[in-house]
Amino acid sequence: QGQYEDVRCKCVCPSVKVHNTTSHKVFLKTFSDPDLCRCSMVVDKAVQETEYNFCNKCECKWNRRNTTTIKVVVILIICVVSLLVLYMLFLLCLDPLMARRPKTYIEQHNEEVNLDTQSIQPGGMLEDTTRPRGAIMMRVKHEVSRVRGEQQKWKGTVQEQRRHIYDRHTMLN
Amino acid sequence: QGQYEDVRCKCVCPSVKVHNTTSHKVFLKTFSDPDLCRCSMVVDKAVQETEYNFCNKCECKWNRRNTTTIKVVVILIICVVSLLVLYMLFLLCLDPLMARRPKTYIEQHNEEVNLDTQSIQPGGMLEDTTRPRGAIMMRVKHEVSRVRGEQQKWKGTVQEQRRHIYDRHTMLN
Amino acid sequence: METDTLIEDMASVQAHYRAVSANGTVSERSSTDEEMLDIATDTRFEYTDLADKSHGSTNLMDTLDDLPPGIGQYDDFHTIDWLRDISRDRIRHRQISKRKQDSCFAKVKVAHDAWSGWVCVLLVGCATGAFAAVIDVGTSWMSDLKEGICLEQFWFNREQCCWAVNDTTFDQNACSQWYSWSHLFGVSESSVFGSYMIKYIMYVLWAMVFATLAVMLVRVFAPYACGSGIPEIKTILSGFIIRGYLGKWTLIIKSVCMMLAVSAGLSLGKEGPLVHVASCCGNIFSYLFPKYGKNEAKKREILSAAAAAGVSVAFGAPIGGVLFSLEEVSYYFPLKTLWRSFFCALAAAFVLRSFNPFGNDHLVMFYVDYRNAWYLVELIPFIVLGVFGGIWGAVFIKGNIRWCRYRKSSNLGKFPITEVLVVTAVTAILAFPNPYTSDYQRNLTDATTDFTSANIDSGVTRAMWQLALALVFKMVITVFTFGIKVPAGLFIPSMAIGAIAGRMIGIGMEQLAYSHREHYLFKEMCHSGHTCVTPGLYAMVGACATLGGVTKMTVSLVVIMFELTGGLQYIVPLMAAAMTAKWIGDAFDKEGIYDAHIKLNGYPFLDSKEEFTHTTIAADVMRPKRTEPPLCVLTQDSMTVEQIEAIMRETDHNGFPVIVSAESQYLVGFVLRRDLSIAISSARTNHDGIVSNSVVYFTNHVPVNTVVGGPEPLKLRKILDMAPVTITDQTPMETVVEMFRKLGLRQTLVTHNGRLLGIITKKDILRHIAQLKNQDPDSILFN
Amino acid sequence: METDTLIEDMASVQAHYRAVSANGTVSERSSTDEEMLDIATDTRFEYTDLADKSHGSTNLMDTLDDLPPGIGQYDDFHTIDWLRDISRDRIRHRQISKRKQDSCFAKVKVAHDAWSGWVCVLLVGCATGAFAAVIDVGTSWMSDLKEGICLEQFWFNREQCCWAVNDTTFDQNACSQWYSWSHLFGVSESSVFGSYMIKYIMYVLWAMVFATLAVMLVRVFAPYACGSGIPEIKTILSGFIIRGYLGKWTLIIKSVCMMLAVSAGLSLGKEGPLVHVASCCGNIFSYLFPKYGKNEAKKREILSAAAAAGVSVAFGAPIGGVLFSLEEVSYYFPLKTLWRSFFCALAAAFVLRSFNPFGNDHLVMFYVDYRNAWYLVELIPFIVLGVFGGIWGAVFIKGNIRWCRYRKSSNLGKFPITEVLVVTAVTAILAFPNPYTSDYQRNLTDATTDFTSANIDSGVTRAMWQLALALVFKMVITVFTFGIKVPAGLFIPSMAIGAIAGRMIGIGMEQLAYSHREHYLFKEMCHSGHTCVTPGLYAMVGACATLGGVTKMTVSLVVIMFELTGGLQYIVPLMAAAMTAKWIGDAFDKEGIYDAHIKLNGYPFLDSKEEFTHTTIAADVMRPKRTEPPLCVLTQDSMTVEQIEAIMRETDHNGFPVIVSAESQYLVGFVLRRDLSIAISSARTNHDGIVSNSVVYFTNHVPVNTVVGGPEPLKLRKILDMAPVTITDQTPMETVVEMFRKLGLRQTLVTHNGRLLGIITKKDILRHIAQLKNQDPDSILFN
Repeated sequence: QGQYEDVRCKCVCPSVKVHNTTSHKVFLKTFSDPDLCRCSMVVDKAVQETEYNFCNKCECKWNRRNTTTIKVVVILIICVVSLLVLYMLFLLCLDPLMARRPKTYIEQHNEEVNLDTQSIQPGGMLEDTTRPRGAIMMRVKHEVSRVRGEQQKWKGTVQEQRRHIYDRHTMLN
Repeated sequence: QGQYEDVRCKCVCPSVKVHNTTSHKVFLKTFSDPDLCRCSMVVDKAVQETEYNFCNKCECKWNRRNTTTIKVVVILIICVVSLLVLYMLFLLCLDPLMARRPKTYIEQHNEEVNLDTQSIQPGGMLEDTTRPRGAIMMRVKHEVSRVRGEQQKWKGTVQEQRRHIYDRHTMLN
Repeated sequence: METDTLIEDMASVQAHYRAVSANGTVSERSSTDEEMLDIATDTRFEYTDLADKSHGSTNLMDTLDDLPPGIGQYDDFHTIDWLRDISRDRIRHRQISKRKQDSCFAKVKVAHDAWSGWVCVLLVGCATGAFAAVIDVGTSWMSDLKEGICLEQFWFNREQCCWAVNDTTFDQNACSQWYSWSHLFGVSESSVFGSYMIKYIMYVLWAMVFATLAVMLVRVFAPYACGSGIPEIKTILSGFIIRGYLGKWTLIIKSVCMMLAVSAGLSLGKEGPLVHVASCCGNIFSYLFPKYGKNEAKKREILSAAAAAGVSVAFGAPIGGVLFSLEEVSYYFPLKTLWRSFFCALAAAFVLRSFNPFGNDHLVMFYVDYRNAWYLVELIPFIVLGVFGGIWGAVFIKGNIRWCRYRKSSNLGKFPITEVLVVTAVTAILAFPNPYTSDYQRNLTDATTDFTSANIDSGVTRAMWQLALALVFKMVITVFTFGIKVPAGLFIPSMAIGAIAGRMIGIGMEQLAYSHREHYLFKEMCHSGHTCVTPGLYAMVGACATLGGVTKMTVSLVVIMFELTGGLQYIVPLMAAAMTAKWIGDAFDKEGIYDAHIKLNGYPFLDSKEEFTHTTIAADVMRPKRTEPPLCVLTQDSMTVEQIEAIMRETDHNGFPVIVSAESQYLVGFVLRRDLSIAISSARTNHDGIVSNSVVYFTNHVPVNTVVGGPEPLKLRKILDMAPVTITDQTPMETVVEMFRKLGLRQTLVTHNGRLLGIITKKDILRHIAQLKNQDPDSILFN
Repeated sequence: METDTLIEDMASVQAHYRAVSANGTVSERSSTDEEMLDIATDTRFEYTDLADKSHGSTNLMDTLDDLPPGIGQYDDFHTIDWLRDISRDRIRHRQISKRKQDSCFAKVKVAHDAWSGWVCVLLVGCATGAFAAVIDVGTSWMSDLKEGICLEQFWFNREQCCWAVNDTTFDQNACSQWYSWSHLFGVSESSVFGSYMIKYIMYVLWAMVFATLAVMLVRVFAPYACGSGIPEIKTILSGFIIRGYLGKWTLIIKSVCMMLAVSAGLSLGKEGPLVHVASCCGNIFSYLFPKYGKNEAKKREILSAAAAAGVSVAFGAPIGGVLFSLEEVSYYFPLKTLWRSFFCALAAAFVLRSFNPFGNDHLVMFYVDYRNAWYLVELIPFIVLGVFGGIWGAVFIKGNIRWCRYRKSSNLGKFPITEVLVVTAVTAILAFPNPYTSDYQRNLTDATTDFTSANIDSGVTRAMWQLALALVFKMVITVFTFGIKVPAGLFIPSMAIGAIAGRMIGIGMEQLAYSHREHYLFKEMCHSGHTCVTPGLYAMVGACATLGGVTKMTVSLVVIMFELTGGLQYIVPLMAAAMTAKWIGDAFDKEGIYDAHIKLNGYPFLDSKEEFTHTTIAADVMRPKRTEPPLCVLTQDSMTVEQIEAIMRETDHNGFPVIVSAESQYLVGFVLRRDLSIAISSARTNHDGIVSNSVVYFTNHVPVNTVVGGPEPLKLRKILDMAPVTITDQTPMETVVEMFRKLGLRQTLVTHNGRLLGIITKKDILRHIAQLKNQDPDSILFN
C-alpha cells in the first residue's frame, strides 16, 4: 500500500480555498531517489493547473525513516515491561508464600531468580538437579545459595532504600 | 546617480552563457520599500525573457547601509591619526629643542599639551595669560606647572615602558 | 609481621604524607620540645635524599595494588575528600608510567590508561544516546496507545501509522489505518457522544494503568528511581556518596518508568530523568576502567560529562548540555572536563540522531525553525513574559516545596501509591477535553504552526479560552505532580506553561497589531503577505522565561534555546526574558527549584555560586563550642590501645586530631576513624604482642626503653595524615567557605599560635549558614 | 593620637582579622605560655559578644572610607592577594548595606552598588562594540587605500564605492567610480605593464607608510600597545599588576595602530588586539565604579567579561567569546562571571551590529552560510587537515618562540623599527603578485564562492599554484611577523593558512570525486546539479584545525566556528579536526602559543589547566633552603623599632612572619612590608614618644611595667594579618599548587607541629615547576 514504506516525498502546499486563513495541503509519494522529490512529480497535474505557478509555493522534502528500528524497540520495551511486571507479581504474591514453605522449592525458586538477576548460568539447570550425582548437586547447591545470597543482599538494599524514601522520608522528597 | 544611496535591492541570478561554469549575474536597483525588492521589479523585462522561469533562480536581497556613519568614522580616523602624527613630530623634533630654551615658551607649549592630555581647561587661555593681572597669572602659572608636571609624569611612564620593552626586553617579546 | 605489612599497605594510601620530617634551619636554632629535636636530627640525611628523589620518579609506594579492601572507600552517605582521592590517583598514575620502560605490555597499559577517559566518555555518550532513542520511541508509542492503535503494525504510533498515506489533506494526524478505541470497539463515529465517551474512558483507563505500573515498579525494584534526580546528582557531584543511586537497577527502572509516567499523561517531562539515566550510564561504565571506578573523585569527572550528555540528548543541544553541566551540576573541576564533556555530549547527540527512526532530519524533538524577524517594540511583551516567568517560578518553588514538606511530615507521605493514582486520575480527567493538554509536547510542536493575521473569529476566541484553561490547569497540577514517587522531570511542564502563556500574549499582540495596522508602532511590522507577529516566537520566549524562573539557569538556558531555534537573531528576546525572569525570581528567593529540594532533603551541599556575605570568623563556627566538652584528641606517644578504643567507642567522630602531648597541644596530624579501627583490630588479631595496654605511637621513633619490660608498642605513624589542612581561629568564614568549596575539604583543623583549638567540618559550615539565614540548623541531616 | 587613628584606619583593611582572640576550651586546660593565658582570659567576654554580633551586621570597621592612600594598593609588577581583596570588598559591601535604613539617598546608593556590575559591563560592551565598528570601517577603508580611492566620496572603500552601481555583471569589486592609482596618475589601462608597476609601487609605498606610522606611534606614545596582548591579559587576570597596560593611551594607540598594521598588509589580524582593546575599556570604565576601580580582584571580574566581549566582536560569536574567556583567560572565578560575561559579549555584538554601516545583515565579518551536506568518507581529509593543523601549530610555536628569543637576546632587538619596515617591505613585495595574499581576509571570504565540479582546466591549475605559493609564503612570514613591535593578532593569519590548505585539499578531493564519479565511495556525493564536494567547507575545517593547533583552544574554538557557520551539521567535522590538531600538537608540546609567550617573558603565571604530576612535598620547595640563612622573622613583643627598621633595610621580602618569641617559634601572624613601613614611619613622624628603641608590640596587651621608665611602646597589632594561610611541611606539592591556583594565594607559611619553618611564594612554586621540567628556574622574573 505504501504507508509502511521507509521513504517518502512530502510536499506542503498552501491552498487558498478556505476562508481567509491559509490551511496547508499535503501531498505524499514514495520515492527512493531523493532527486525525484519535486512538486511536479508529486502533485497531480490536475491540481497543479488549478492555479498559476501552484508548484512555486510548495515546499517538498524527502524523508527516510527506519521502521525496523521502531519495531525492534517497541517489541523490546514490551518484553522488558512484561518481564518486570511478572517478576514484580512474583515478588509481591509468591515470595511471601514461599518463604513459609520448606526448602524443597529452592531449586525452582532459584530458576525464577536467575531470570532476573541475570547471573550467568547454564541453561539446562533443572535437568542437572534431577540427576543424582553428588558433585553436581554440591555445585548446584553452592550456586543456588550464592544466588540466593545475592538476591537477599539485593532485597536488603532495596528494603533499605524503601525505608529511606517511603518510611523515614529522609531522601527524594 | 544612485551608487551613494543608502538602500539597494540586489538580485543574484545565474547566467548560463559562460562555458560550463555558472558565473553569477548581479542586478541592482534602489528601492526604499523592501517589499518591492523582487526579481520581476529589478531585472529588465528583456533579460527576464531570455530564459523560461529566469526569475525563479534569482535570489533577491534588500540591503540598507549607513553612509553617514562611514563618513563620520573615516573622517574621525583621519583626524585622530593626523593629530597623533603632529604631536609625535612635535615630541620628536621640537621638544628636545625647547628643553634647552628658557622658560618663556612654557605657555605656548602648554597649549599643545592641553590638546592631547584632554584635561578640562577653559578655552580662552592664551588671552588670559596676556592680561597683566597678578592673581590670574598666578593661577595660570599654577595650572601650567601642574599640566607640565603631569606631562612629565606621563613622559616618565612612557620612558619606563620603553625601557622595559625596547632596551631590557623584559616584556612583550 | 603481617600487621606491619598491612599497616604499610594502608599507609601507602596516605603515600604523600611521607614518614620523613624536613626541618628548616629555623626550628634547629630554637627547639625546646625534645621530640622535635629528635626528628630534626635523625631525618637530616633523609632530607637531602628526598631532594634528589623529587626530580625523578620516586620509589616510595609500590604497594598500591594490594590494598586491603575498604581502605580508600567511603561509607554510604559520607562526604569524600577530594584532595586525598586526587593524590591517590596521581600516585597510581606515576606508578603505571614508571613501569613504562619495562615491557611492551606495560606500554599498552600506559596508553590504555591515558585513553581510558576518552573511551569511557565515548561509551557513556553512545549508551546515553541509545537509551534516549529507545525512550523517545517508547514514549511516543505508549502515549498514542491511550487514543488508539495501528492495528496492522501495532508498533507504530499515530504519526508513523499515517506516515506515507497519500491523503490529500489532513490537519489531525489521523488516517484509516489508525484505529481509535471507539472505532475498535465498534462504536460508530456517527454517535458523537458515545464515541467521545469511549475515547474518554479508554484515555483515563490507560493513564491509570501506566501510572500504576510506574509507581509499583519503582517501589518494588528501585525506590531511588523516583523524582527528578538532578538535586541528588548535584549533591553527588559535590562529593557525596549515595550507594546504589546510580546503579543498574535504577537505570532500568528509571528508563522504563519514565516512559510509563510520561505516557500516563502526567504533567512531567523526561529531561531531568534523562540526566539521571546518563549519570547511571556514566557510573556503570566507569567500573570498566579502574582508574575511574575505584576513585570517587575521578569518577565524578565521568559523571560530570554524563550529565552534559543527558541534557544534550534531551534537547539535542550539545553545547547547551555542556554549559548546563558547567553551570548547574559540576562542582570541583568546572573547566578540566570541559572538552571531554563536549565530546560526550556530541557523541550522545550523534548516536541519537543516527538512530533517527522517525525520519526527522534534525537532532531534536523540539526543533523550531523560525525565520521571521522581531521588532524592538516587541521587547515589551517579552519582558512581560519574563516577569511572568519570574513570578511563576517563585510561586512554583514556594508552593511545591511547601507541598513536599507537607507530604514529608504528614500522613500523606504514607500513601505514595494512592497519591500517584489520584493525581493521574485528576490529570487525565481534566486534561482530555482540552486539546492543548491532552497531548504530550503538543504545546511546543504547536508553536510551529503559523496563523496568518486575521481578525478575531470564533476559532481564535475558542483557542484563547482553551489556552487559558490549559494554563491554569497546568500551573496547578504541576505543583502537585513534581515530587510524587515516579520519575519526573520539570523542564517540559515549565516550558509548556511558559509556551501557553507566551502564545496567549502572542495572539493578543497579533490581534492588537492587526487592528491597529496603521499605527506607527505596528506599521513596520505588518508587511503585506507576512503575519504581523509570530505567536510561536512568543511561545518560545515564554518557555525560556518560565524555565529560567523555575530553575534559575542563565547562560545554559539561553544557549539551549538558541540551539533549539538555531539562529542568533532571537538571542536578544530570549536573553531579555531569561534575565528578567531571573531578576524577578531572585527578588523573591535566590535559590532555584533544585537547590530548594536539596535544602528540603538536607543534603550536605555547599553551593559554589552562593556568596557568603557574613563577617563571622572560624572561631565562631568551630567545635567544640564554649559549652561543649573538649575536643576528642589523641596524643602522639602516650595513649594505650585500650584508651583509644574507649575513645572510639564513646564518640562517633569520623577522625581524630593527633597532638604532641596533653600539655603542649601542638597539632601533629589527623587520623581517620576508619583507618584507625582497621589498623588496631588487625594488629590485635595478627600480632600477639599487642595487648590492651600497648602504647600507640604516632611518632617515627619509639623510645627503646619503653619496649623493655612493658608491652610491645603499636606503631601507627603510617596511617597518620601528616598534612591536614589547618586555619587559624581568626580566619574569616568566607575564606573558610571558599577553601571548602574550591579545595573540596571534608574538615579543617583550627589552631591558634600553633595550638589546636577545634575542628570545622562541612556539616558545621552548612549549619552555620543555615543559622545565619535564620533557618533551622538541624535540617542538615547527613555528614 | 593621630598615629592611633592612622593605624586604626589601616587596620580596617585587615578588618576581618579582628583584634579578638577566641579560645576554645582546649587551650584553656593546657596553656603553658603566659601570653597565651593572657589572651585566653581577657577576651572571654568579647567572645560571647562576637557570637551575638555575627548574626547581625557588625560595627567594627567604620573607617573604611578615609583610608590613607597606598594601603590596599599594589606596586607595579606585583601579585595580588585575592582573598584579601575579596574580603575587603565584602566589608565595603556590608558597610553600604548597613546604612540602607538611614536615608533615601543611602538606598539609592545600595541599589547603585548592586547594579554597578551590570551597568559597568553594559558600558564596556557598548564601548567595545563601538571601537570594533570604528576599527572595522577604518581597516577596510585604509586597506583599499593601497589600491585606489573613491574620488568623489573619498571615505568609501572599494566595495562601498560600487555599492549601488547598476552594472550588469562584475566579478571584481570595481566600477568607474573607483579610481586605481595607475588610473589616477594618468597611466592608461592599455599599457598593462606600466599600470601594473604603478599599482605595485603604490601598494608597497602605502604599506611602508602605514607600517612606519604604526611602529612610530607605538614607540612614542604607548609601547605597551605592541604585540597581541592576550598573554599579558591572561597574566593580569591571574592576579598580576602591570600598571598602564590597560590605560587610555594604550587603548587609543592600539586601536589606531591596529588599523594601520592590518592595512599595511602584514600577516596579522585584529582579533587578539581587540581583546586587549576590550580589556582597556573594561579597565577604564571600572574606574567609574569605586567598587571595581579600587579593588584589583573585583576589577578582574570586569576584565574577564571584557575579554569575552573582545572575542565576541572579533568574530560576532558571543557564546564563543564567553567560552573563550572561560577557557583561556579567566582565572579565579570561572563561573561567577559567566552570566555577566555573556551580557557583555552580547551587548558588544549588538552594538556592532546596530552600527552596521556596510549593510550586511549578519553579525559578523566571517559569516559563512553553507547548506551542503558532508559525507562520512570526508572525515578522512578532515582528519588529515587536523594533522596538518597540529603539526603546523607545533612548528609555528617552536619557530616563533625561537625567533623571539633570538630577537630578545641578540642585536636584532635593538632595531625594532627597522625590523618592522623590513618585514613590511618583504610582505608587500611578495604578496602583491598573488591574488590570494594581496587582500586582507580574501582567503576567508573567498571560501564562500562555490565552483561547480568541473574537470581540471587551466584556471584550477593556476589557482592551485597560487594557493600553494600563498600557503608557503604565509607560513614563513607569519613566524617572523608575530612578535614585531606593532599590534598583532594571530587568529586571522592562522586561520588563513588553514583555509588555504583546506581549500587545496578540498579542490583535490573535488577533482578526485569528479573523475571517479562512478566509484561507490563518491557515487552518493555527486548528485546531479550539486557539486560533489564543497571546498569552502574544507577551508573552514582547515582554519579550525590550524587555529586549534596554534592556540590549543578546544571547546571555545569549535563553538566560535559553529557560530560562524551557523549550523550544527558541521560540528562533527570541525570537532574531528580540532581534536586531531590538539592531540597531534600535544604530542610535540603541551602549551599553546600564548602560554609559550608567557613563559618566554617570565610572567608569574600559574597555569590552572596544567596538572602538577610530581610527588615532591612542601619541605622541598620552601625557603629558606638548607644552605640559606634563616628566615627573616619578627617577634611579637620583643623587637625594637630600630631592629625592625634594620631588618627592613637589609632584606627585600614583601612580608615578614611574626612569631611568639625567638625561643618558641610558633606562628602568630604575617605582616606586609608595605604596611609595616607606612605604620612605623607615620608613627615616628606623628608620635613623639616613639623612638628607635621603642619596643614594637604585635600583641593585644602591652605589659604595663615596660612603659614606666622605658620609651613608649609601639602597638602594631592592627596591621597584623592574624589568619595567614599555613600548611605543614609534609603537604604534597600538588595540594599546595592547587591551593595557590584556586585560592589565589600570594604566599603560604610552612609549619611543623605548629612551629614556623619557612615560606613558599608563588615565585618559588613557579621556579620549582621550571626546575622539575629541567628548565632554567631563573626565567621567572617577576614576583
